[in-house]
Amino acid sequence: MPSLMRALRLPQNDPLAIIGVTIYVVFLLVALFADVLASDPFEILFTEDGNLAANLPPSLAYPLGTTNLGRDIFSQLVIGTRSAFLVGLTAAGAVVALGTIVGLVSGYFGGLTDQILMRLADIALGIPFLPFVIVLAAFLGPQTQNVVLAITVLLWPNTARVIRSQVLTLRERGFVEAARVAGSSDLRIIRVHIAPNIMPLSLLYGSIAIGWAILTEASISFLGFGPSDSISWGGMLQDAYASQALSRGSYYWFIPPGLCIVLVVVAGFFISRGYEEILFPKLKD
Amino acid sequence: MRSVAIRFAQMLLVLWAVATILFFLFRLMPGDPTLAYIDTTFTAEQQEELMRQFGLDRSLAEQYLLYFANVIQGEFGTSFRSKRPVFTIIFEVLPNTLALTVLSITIAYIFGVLVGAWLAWRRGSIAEAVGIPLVLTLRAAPEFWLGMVLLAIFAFGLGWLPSGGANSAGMQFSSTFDRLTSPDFLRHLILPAATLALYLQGLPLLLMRSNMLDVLQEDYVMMARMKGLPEWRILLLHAARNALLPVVTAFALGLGASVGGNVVVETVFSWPGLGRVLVDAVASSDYPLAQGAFMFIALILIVMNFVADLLYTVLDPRVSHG
Amino acid sequence: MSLLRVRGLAIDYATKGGTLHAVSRGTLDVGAAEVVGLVGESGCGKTTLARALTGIVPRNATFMGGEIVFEGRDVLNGPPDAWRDLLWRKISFVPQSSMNALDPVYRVGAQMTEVLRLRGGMGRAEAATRSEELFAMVGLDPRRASEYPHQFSGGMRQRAAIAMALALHPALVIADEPVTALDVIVQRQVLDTLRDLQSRLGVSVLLVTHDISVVAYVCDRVVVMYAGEVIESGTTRAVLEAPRHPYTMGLTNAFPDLERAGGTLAPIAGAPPDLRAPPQGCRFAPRCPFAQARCRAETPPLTIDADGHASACWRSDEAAALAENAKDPSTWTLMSTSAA
Amino acid sequence: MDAYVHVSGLSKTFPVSRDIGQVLRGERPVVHAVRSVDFSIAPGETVGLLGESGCGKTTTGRLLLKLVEPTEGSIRIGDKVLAGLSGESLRGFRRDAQFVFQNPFDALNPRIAIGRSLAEPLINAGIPREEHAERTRVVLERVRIRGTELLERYPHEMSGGQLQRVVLARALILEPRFIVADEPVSMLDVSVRAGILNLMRELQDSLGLTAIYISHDLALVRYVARRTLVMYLGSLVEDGPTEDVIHEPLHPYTKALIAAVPLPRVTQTRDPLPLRPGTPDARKVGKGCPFVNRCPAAMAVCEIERPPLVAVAAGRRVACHLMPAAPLRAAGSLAPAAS
Repeated sequence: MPSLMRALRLPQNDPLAIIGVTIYVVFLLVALFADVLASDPFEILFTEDGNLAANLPPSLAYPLGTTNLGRDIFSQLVIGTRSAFLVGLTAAGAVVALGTIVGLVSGYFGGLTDQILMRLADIALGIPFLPFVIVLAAFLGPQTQNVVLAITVLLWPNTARVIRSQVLTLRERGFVEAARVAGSSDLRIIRVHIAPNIMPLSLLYGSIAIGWAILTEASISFLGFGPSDSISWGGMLQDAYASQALSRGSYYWFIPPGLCIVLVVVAGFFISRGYEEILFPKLKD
Repeated sequence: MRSVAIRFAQMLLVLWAVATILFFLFRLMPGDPTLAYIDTTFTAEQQEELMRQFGLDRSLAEQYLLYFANVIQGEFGTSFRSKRPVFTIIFEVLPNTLALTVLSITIAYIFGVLVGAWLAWRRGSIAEAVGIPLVLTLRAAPEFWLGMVLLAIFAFGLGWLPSGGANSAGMQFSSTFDRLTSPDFLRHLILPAATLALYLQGLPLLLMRSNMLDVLQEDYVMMARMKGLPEWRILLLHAARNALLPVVTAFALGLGASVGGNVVVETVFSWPGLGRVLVDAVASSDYPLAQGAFMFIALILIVMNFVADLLYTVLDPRVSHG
Repeated sequence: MSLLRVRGLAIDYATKGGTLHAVSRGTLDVGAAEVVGLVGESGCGKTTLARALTGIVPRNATFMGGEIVFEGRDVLNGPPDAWRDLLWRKISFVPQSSMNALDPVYRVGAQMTEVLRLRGGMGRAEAATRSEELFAMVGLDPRRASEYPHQFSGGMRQRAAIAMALALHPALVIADEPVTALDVIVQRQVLDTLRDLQSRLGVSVLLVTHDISVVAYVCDRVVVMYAGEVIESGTTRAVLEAPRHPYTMGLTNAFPDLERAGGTLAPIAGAPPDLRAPPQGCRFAPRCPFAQARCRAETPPLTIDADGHASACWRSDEAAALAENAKDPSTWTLMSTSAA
Repeated sequence: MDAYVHVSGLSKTFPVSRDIGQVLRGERPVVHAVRSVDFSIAPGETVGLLGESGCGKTTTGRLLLKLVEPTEGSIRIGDKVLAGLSGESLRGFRRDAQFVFQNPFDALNPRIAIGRSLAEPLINAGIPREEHAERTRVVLERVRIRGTELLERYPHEMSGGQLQRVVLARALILEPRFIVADEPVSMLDVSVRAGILNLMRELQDSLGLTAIYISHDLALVRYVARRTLVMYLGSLVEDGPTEDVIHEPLHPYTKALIAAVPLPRVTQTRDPLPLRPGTPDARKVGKGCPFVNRCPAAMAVCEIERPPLVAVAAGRRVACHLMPAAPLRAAGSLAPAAS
């Protein structure tokens, strides 16, 4: 664990960060071995006496019971982990990569490029997030990559603005000027001096963006625009909501998916608090 | 003053850009672009009249100009399903959305600021060790799931509160204001507002706490203590006053974002708001209504972004008295 | 009987890297209407000690012992309210001219009247006139009161801080590096203002600084600190011209004298000890060219001679010879085992 | 005697935020950080550049190193004219001219070990990797740092004095011929300063460096520089041998500056400064002398005409109407000032 923490450049003694990383590791393992742990989430199940195994409460056979259409909730939950991470990691990776690059370029070079990129950021921030994702999902079809595309197109400005302001301060630092005097090219200065010093900040926004992406995917699926071919936690909740799981009080159906989302997203927040301590050490003592 | 003028110009630019994106977005539909405006159930004359009104037979460029002329006059076309002007539909549901949004975000920020400041003051206590993870967990929960849980417990489980909608069926009200202040409406409002407030309180709380921690380490707080001023006065008038500046800006940004953002909460509680209208319109390919709702939500968001910038320059003397 | 008597004050900081003994032996006196310089290099504990006299210390600091007697009463070990009651009425503070010693969101005048009304018990009108009087007294245009701190230059901020410190006719003003961040001309003007107000109002000043020239220019007496301990104190002339502790000798050597021909300056090799684990015996021994076995074993006590000149060095009776020796730079360069 | 560094008519202005009126009228208000400064430095000579904060001395230093482009005027260092320098000749210039920073704690990248920071100029100059170890050892020896265990350590593990020696070593590793030092010891404790100052004096003599030492502290300038230039609000107001500038200052501002310096001795004069009340404000400098609002000897002409910097004796220049150019007064022939 300590070596993993160091690899992620996280403080080893921060309890929240450790909890966060542990949750990630557990869920990643579940996602990797999903096929082993769970059976086919869409398979329609029947009881011994042949009728539909609908709305069965949790039992040994079905640890989390079954849906109103007789499907195993536990399997859906496990398979759902995979799509949560798929969306979460890809969208977070794309958002942070785009945000960091824009932040770097506009912060370091300034001038017209900076103005244009920042106006683009304002425009992206001017588009209402969920409505845009909904419209995009409706037009381009409810596939996962459309959700990732929408998240990337709209969420990069937050990261870009923060990275840009950090680059603006770094650019005036003594060691950057020293590098210029030592004859280093702009490219080398960015690679050796600027990028490593903003890395914790982009990792901070990365861990937050994973949470955001999973929440967004869940909301889209809940609104009925999510992919129908694959299982996701949001989809499960939409399924439960639509089939009166609330009024029937079948908590075993709509609580677990929500809890899984909470755990994964809060893990991202806990880890980001770890980075925050690095970036703003004043908060430590 | 200069910065305000520039920001206003930038806001207009963003408004124009978003409207343009919207224009092309709704032209991207698969199939015939005219579909966006003409419902097959219309009579031939109606279809003809709409074609002319929205210049759908003309070139894209001309359509674009006509589109803007209409947008500025608030002319968004007619909803397919309800055959009523989009503008009127939006204005009918707007009070519900604003009531829900403004109430919940105000509760969230008041609660967040007070608890955030208190947690900063109680730094290192158990309250902090428990409080921070709890707040982060609430912030990590999807809004609609929070809604579902509250519904399951208070509406279906205990039956204390209605399970959806803004007013009980068959209630008559003389005016919108009368409706919004009726006990029936307020009973319907409790659960959705609570859900939203629970979700929204995380940001102000964490922001206020970290600002307070920074401010409490500043020299002028030490100086205030050395002057022998009472601790409560230092915390309130000096520390909180400085720490509040960024939170006020965040409030304006939050308000703008949550009008479009609480689409899911409106869906869970079948709350007849702007977000719900948008979702239903998109789901039923009622494009004029969808485009109108989207445009309106974007307008509120962009204006509030500008108001946030304005608030910052006005409230911080270091900027206003440059 | 001196206005302020501090004996054996000890203050620790709890930090991530362990307990930092910032002040281990804080012993000094400030007489009535006297300007005392508290001099030392960064990290020697002078700011911690000076601020501790107001009882306002950072969260992670704790008083470990000693006594602070103000006007005959031990405020450190007495009831806390008594100490707090003195604040700004009897003891006031002038901060280093950092930008945010004044609250950025309130006008300077408002911050002045706040203390006049809340701690001085003045009414609104009385506070306003007193505030204008104070501004004029330190050479600031009273109309500036309606401006915000960021609109003040460095010099003006310091003058406002001095005016605020003198607001309620205190007996003691503690000034923490008040002119360090100012240019030499503005520094001289602010020091002149401080000096002439001090003599006119008969207030005592404890001036914290790292600059011996500022001490020579303004102070009647001086206290020298090294690694958390007071190692020498006495009249400014005695301490500067006949120092009895090798560190003071080294320090005075390191300050170039503009009017004297520029001889070679002698650095003190090595660096101050880590106060998380202070060395045995005299803390200056590792850097002292005159250190002997005894210095590394036992901590020298602070002994006071007939005319009040105190020093903490086992060889202070040979001070005259050591001082002569210390003037020659080679005594110090031989010491430089590792580069400074 | 051809100067190694020659600066003529050097000016630098920075744009200032404008209000609506100015924007509409198309005005572009600027503050003059440096106002047509002329000076030159002989090979191997170290010149002090003295002035208070905001007088333009740091900007001048950065102009000399091509970190900032001038608004007007030209700079020649060695055989290179800085304007338009690029490609191979710019790299050549970067090898010859180096910078010693004010804040050692900020001059080294906190995330990389000392060894890598030292190697950076070598990599940029294309020095083959095998030679790096040897060159690093030599230059560390030169700044009195023994052993190379330091190379793996990080900046936060070292004291201010050691860090400044590493900064000096990095500046010297390519054996430059010209050094700009901006307040190199102001962040260090007094007892450590002398060590760095002595080191700079030794290096000056042993390497024959041409250098400019920028500071607000006259006593420190005097310790390393035999000649001193005094700047006030962007203009060069006095130039001469350091001992003369200290004991016989000509310009009223220099006189006030020297009178203001507190001495580390109890017996020192405390009579008021020869200055009229007022503060230096770069934005309010009009056509006349920048010092006119504070000068005790200000005359009518000082308001309207800016005094040029003229030679009043061999190697002695001042910019003040009280002392017009005196070609005849100086004893012996007036050797042209080193301009």
